[in-house]
Amino acid sequence: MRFVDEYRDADKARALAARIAALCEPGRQYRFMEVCGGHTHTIYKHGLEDYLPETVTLVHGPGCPVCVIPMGRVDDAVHIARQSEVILTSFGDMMRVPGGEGSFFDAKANGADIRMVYSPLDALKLARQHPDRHVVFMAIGFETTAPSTAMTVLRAAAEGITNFSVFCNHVTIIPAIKAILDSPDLRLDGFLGPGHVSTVIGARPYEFIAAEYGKPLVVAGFEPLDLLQSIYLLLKQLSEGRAEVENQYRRVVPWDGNPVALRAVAEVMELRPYFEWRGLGFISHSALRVRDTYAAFDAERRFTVPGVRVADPKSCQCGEVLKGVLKPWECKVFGTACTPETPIGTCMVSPEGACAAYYNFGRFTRSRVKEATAR
Amino acid sequence: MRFVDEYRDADKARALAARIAALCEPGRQYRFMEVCGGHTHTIYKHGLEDYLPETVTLVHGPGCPVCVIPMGRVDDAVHIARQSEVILTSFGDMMRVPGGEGSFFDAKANGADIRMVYSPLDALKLARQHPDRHVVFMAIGFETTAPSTAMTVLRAAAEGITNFSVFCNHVTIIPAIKAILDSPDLRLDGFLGPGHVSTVIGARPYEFIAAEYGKPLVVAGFEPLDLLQSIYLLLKQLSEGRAEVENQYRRVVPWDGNPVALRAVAEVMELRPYFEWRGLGFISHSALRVRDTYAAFDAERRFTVPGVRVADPKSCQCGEVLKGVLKPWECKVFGTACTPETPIGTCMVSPEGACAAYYNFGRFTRSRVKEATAR
Amino acid sequence: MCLGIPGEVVEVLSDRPDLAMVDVSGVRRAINIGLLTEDPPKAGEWVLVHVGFALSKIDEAEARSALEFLESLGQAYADELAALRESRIE
Amino acid sequence: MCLGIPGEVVEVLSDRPDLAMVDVSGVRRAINIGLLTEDPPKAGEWVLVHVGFALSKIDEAEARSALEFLESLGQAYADELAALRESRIE
Amino acid sequence: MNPRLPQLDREQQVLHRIERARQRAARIREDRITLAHGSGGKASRTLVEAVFLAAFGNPLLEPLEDGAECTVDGARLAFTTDSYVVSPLFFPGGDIGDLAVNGTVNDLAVTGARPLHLSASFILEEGFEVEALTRIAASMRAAADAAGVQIVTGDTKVVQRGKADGCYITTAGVGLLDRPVRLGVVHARPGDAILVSGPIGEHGVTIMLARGELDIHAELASDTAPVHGLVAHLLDRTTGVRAMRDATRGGVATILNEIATAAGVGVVVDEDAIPVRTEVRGACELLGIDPLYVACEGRIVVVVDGAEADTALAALREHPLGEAAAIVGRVTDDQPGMVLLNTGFGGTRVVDLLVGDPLPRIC
Amino acid sequence: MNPRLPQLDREQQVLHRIERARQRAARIREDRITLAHGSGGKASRTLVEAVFLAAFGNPLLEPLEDGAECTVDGARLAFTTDSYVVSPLFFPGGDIGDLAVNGTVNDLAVTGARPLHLSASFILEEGFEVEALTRIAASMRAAADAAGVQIVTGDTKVVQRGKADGCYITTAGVGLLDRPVRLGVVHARPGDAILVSGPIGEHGVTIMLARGELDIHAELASDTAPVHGLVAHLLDRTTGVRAMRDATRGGVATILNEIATAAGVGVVVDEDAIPVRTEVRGACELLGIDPLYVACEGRIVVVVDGAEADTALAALREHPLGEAAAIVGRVTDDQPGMVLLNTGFGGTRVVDLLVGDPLPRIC
Ligand code: SF4
Ligand code: SF4
Ligand SMILES: [Mg+2]
Ligand SMILES: [Mg+2]
Ligand SMILES: [Mg+2]
Ligand SMILES: [Mg+2]
Ligand SMILES: [Mg+2]
Ligand SMILES: [Mg+2]
Ligand SMILES: [Mg+2]
Ligand SMILES: [Mg+2]
Ligand SMILES: [Mg+2]
Ligand SMILES: [Mg+2]
Repeated sequence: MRFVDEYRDADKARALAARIAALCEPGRQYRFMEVCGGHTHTIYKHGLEDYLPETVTLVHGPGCPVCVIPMGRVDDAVHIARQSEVILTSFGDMMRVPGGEGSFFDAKANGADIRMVYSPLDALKLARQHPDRHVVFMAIGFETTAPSTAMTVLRAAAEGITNFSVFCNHVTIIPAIKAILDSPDLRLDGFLGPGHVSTVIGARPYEFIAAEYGKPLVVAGFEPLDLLQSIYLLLKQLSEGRAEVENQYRRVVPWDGNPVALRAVAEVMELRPYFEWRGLGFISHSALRVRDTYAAFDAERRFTVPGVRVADPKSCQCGEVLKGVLKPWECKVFGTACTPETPIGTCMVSPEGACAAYYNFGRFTRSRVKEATAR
Repeated sequence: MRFVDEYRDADKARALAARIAALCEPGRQYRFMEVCGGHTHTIYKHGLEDYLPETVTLVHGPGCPVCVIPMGRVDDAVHIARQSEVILTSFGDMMRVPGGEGSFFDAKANGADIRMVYSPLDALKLARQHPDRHVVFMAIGFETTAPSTAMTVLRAAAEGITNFSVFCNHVTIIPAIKAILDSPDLRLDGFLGPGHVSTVIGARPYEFIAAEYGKPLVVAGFEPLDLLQSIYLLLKQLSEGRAEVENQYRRVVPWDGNPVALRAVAEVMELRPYFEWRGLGFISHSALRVRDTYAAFDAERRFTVPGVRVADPKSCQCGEVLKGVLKPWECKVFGTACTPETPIGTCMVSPEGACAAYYNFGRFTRSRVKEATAR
Repeated sequence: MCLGIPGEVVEVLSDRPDLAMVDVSGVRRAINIGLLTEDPPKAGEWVLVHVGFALSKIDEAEARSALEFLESLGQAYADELAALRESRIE
Repeated sequence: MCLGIPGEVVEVLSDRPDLAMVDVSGVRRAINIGLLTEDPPKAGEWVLVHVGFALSKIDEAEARSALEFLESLGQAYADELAALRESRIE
Repeated sequence: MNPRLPQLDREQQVLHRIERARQRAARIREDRITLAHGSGGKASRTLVEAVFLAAFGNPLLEPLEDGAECTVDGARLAFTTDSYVVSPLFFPGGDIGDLAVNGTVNDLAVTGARPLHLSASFILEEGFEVEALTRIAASMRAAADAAGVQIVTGDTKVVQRGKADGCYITTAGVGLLDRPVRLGVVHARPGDAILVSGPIGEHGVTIMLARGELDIHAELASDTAPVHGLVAHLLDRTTGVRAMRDATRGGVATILNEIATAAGVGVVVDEDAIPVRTEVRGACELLGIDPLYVACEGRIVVVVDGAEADTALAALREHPLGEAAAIVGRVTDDQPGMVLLNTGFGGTRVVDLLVGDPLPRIC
Repeated sequence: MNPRLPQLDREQQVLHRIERARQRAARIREDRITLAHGSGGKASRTLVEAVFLAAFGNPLLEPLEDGAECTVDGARLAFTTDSYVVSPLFFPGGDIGDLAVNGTVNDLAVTGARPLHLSASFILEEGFEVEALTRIAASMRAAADAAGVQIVTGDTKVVQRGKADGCYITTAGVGLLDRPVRLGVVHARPGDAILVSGPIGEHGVTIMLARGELDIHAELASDTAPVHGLVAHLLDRTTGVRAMRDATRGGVATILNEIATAAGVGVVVDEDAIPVRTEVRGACELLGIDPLYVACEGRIVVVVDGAEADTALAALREHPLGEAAAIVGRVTDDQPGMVLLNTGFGGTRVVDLLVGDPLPRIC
């Protein structure tokens, strides 16, 4: 596959690993946060850590859109799905996420009509096919996904479709990163910036991280070599005493993002004053809702949802994992009470969740590259 | 079973058969019509003809309510059943009756929601259970069944149920008998009067048959001894030169019928000016429709039905069979092209249809009682 | 469809006087007795059941006399047969 | 969910200019290109596909230069390894 | 005796013409499957012959017995399968689980085989209660233990809600034909006696009442039971058994017709001799159905050499499952291919295959 | 080498604790069946163990192999069953009919048996087109002929509209174990090699695309095929085969896990060695699924003595169905119970059972 296989090449990886090892100051620990869950997935799926010295730690960030949905919102969606006329549509990742009253799969087994879709456009297609039903799209995701939801609403409006709405749970990445940066218990040496979010928002919005917090950030692609190169670039900045925003993923990410996408989102959605993030609590101006102009497509207005805040299970430490304070395996229930088949927290559900990625792919005794340890 | 087993006793049957044989004038042929399909069924199911001399012929009449429904009415019912909100309910007997576009079973296989019920009250129950659907009851039958339909409509009205209606195909027995009596090609010596119809209308309405046409009629019960006794009574009248209405089924049939039932029917239904009978053509004042007062419960008004007259298949001789002009096996297609599994005519469908009864039960080489032939 | 089955009234339902529990050979069903309001059946009486309704009461006296007639015929027939046999033996 | 897959535009649908047929390793799907109206992709160009939408075009020149950098690193590494081996042989 | 009236001769000609027509190859005329095709009656027979036999046809399948006889490496095996789609899943006297085990055990037993190994394959509907499945599995185990068989292999599929009805089970069974008998309805011959092992129709009526739609209540339970012990006892005591069938879908009437058709013989049964429980009769009268067509799940029909009829009857009656066994009829050379019933009333009538079962999804 | 950081030791303790937890008896926590229970992954495994194995448990069932080995009258038989609920019923490369025959033939073949006799039981939905059924029956016959087996017994049930999805088929099969080998994943041991007989995932991806819901198009056809010939060829040429499985639901990954679990060994596979067609990879990337978990219906996974790996590979490649066979991994004594993958990128990761299959109703 072009633009894929080139970036999974083991020879280039070995070369990069050597450079990385060479850049590490002996005795110094490096902690880099990959903000995006897609990165977390890549890291474990390809065994990227095998190329890193033990002194380089990748800290998983809050950028898994599934992981940050609080239980109460899952319950609200299930409530909507239980209406007899409703078909709730969702990306597959959400299906197993536990709410206070079970997951979408549980609701489906109990009779709710919940269907997986590949695209919000597929949800709109279902609405056209079932004029007697009301199709709700469970919209989740960062700025990567928000434009597709917005475009779908615009299309529904243009077609005059009246039996389609979105349950909007879109969140924005910058407030989440800010929350991380402001949390006192975290020591990070730099960030791997989310590549796909950045195709939409560009690299510019990260500049405050370098400017105000003095941390380097490299917008990184999603193939393992992209990440390895980005780590190399971070270490290079550190070794050279720089703290800048760099763009490793230039083949895809323009510095200024995608203005069409940003306009579509701004047309259909507006910032919420605050929104609850799972494990992180309420963060102001961190999420999107449907504007009044498109109220007809807002499931939250069409259906009165319970809107009850549901406390996370006591044993759940997703908040600490999402903030990078804990490694997945440091959670007390990891792998025993909390497993992909019986998740307690959201991070164990999505393939982009840190706990799931570590459990599914990383759960074995590994030794890091010799170059690093041998020094 | 009380009131059943006593009337299936072979010893008493043998005694009656001897009396019957004794009453037959040597060389004389006797032709009695059992008007009711229930009688036809009893005759074949119990092998009653085995007790009759060959000179006594039972002629099957038009009294099978399923058999007289014309194809167009089946198509109309299927048309109603095809409406997505409709559940069509029907007695099992109707399910296989061929319309111009197939039977209820065919329509069901093609997706129509058609359900069998034991009682019109079960149809009403379905309406209560499915407030989002409209339940139509396919009402068929003579005066025996019309009161239950009427009572069900009255109950629906009393309960204020708005999603229930009846597709009324009730017919009346007297015009049918009159049509038989007036048909020139039929020679009958007497009638076995329909027992269950008579529980409702009584025996009195038959008096014109004796008075105006000089034919004896005996209202007969449904067990084989009832019928055998009634034949005996007919022969007795003939041998004594009488032509009267007698009531063999006195344990069930009051001379004046059931006034409550008659009032219920009169409250809900009124005579149609004319109605098409399968094989017999249009007969005036021979069927019932729902009165204006209960228009809300009339499926014919709620749904516009095609109302197309569908000609019977060319090979079909049901009319002749229903009038008693032909014995079932005399129809050209009997048992070859027309069988219970692939009926061409209605008489091959209902267990009370003459062709079905003869095919299912009587289709073998039999010899009549020796007493008769030995004389 | 024109089936009529004799059943014994077991009880008239107290909360639904238009319904009676009817027994047919050990099998029970609630049957509408709204067509018999002029002479409502009581427990122990028999009715003719048709599509969920009691169409009429069964008159036991009439039934008895009809059966007696049939039995008398049977007796006469038996006597005749016996006589016939005797005459043949002669 | 945040999956983005590179695909080659095979054709822009003539009747639906917001849709392009995109090929991913021999697999084709119509993808909405409404987010790329400022620089619509043409056949032969590559786009990043995400939940049915093309999120951005893939810049082949940028890709080439990034790969060249990686290759140069690889070459340098190979040279170093060779040098290391030589030094050990010594 | 008088000469027959010419009219009766014409009737006879018609009857002969019909019998010839009935012997023609089955042809399916419907475009779509209806419930009748699963009823065990004529439509089922036509479907099996016109679609499955036409496609699969081979000498082992063609007898269409309850199980096929296959010789593998010198071992004479019986092999059978049935799917169970009964609704409701739980009913007085049993559930789909013991039904699925007993049904296949019985199909093996009536071929004369010793039932040994069963497979069990489940099609579950999304949303089905795990607790119900656990109960079903437990009753399958209990039934397997009672029948001395083991469930040795299986499969589970789950389909979306609305694509099944809770739980369907398909069992297949392998048994060993270790007796020197070769049974089959094709072996019936005039003079043979026909027995049933007990009162008929309890299973079918129980299921129908258990659905609750008819609001009919009776003290009835399914007769579901494994008959291998009864069969073994019978075969130990008589040598004259020609064929056995368990009277399931389509009831005793269907089996009698299969005997008449397969062997080209007449079958005559006596209505009064057929054991039917009072409640079954009551329910059947109320619903206008004939108990002869109502399914049992623990009753067998036996064709036995007429000379051994009493021995066979005694053997059946010695076994708890055969206490109410009865000789119900005989095989004749009259009216070949036809089943006649001497009615309790003293008349005679045909007993044909039903077009469609009035009671679908009873097994 | 530096001493391990204390942090890593703690991580290892956690990993050991997890492995112990994973070895505990399966317990089903859901109240209701979900599609995951039919996916072939963890939920399926839990259902089978917690419900069916718990209820039916016996020594013949317990290996949970593709077929059970039963000895009947001295004959070593293999016995297996599967239900087929694939949607759509017709798809590029096959239909539910040949799938139902090939699937059961393959389950027999991979136990080392010669497939002989099949049963076929149909659950039809009211309204199903007779013509479609006829086509299905014809392709079953063709598949049976190709596999040299006969369909010797069967059953048909019809359920109401909305209680099935056109047509479900359950086949069971009997085969003869006439080779002196005893195969089973339990026999895998360190040093063994693992082979697959051809490119993986074509069936699953074909079915998914055939549904049309994803609007994805590719030149792909199901790989459904009977593998008995391939297996026989392999067993004729090598003596070191320890186990075989056909990689259906759950794909190759599931089978690798079954090997690791059953034999208590580690399994290591090389991503680059696993044959995957370009289009399969493309569709999987587009949908975010891993081809390792995608079903095949004509591919086998073979565990063979490491010393015979090349012989086995050559044997497979001689057969038309094995032309693209490859050695994909090996059995180790490292990380017992676990499957590790050496990624093409040069890293290592776990390959676990899936919680639920992203592609339901593929077979
Ligand atoms: S192990 Fe489970 S509860 Fe703990 S952090 Fe991970 S997902 Fe949350
Ligand atoms: S055989 Fe058929 S067509 Fe002829 S009269 Fe009878 S039902 Fe009508
Ligand atoms: Mg993201
Ligand atoms: Mg009548
Ligand atoms: Mg069977
Ligand atoms: Mg059976
Ligand atoms: Mg059987
Ligand atoms: Mg299986
Ligand atoms: Mg199997
Ligand atoms: Mg299989
Ligand atoms: Mg298998
Ligand atoms: Mg069967």
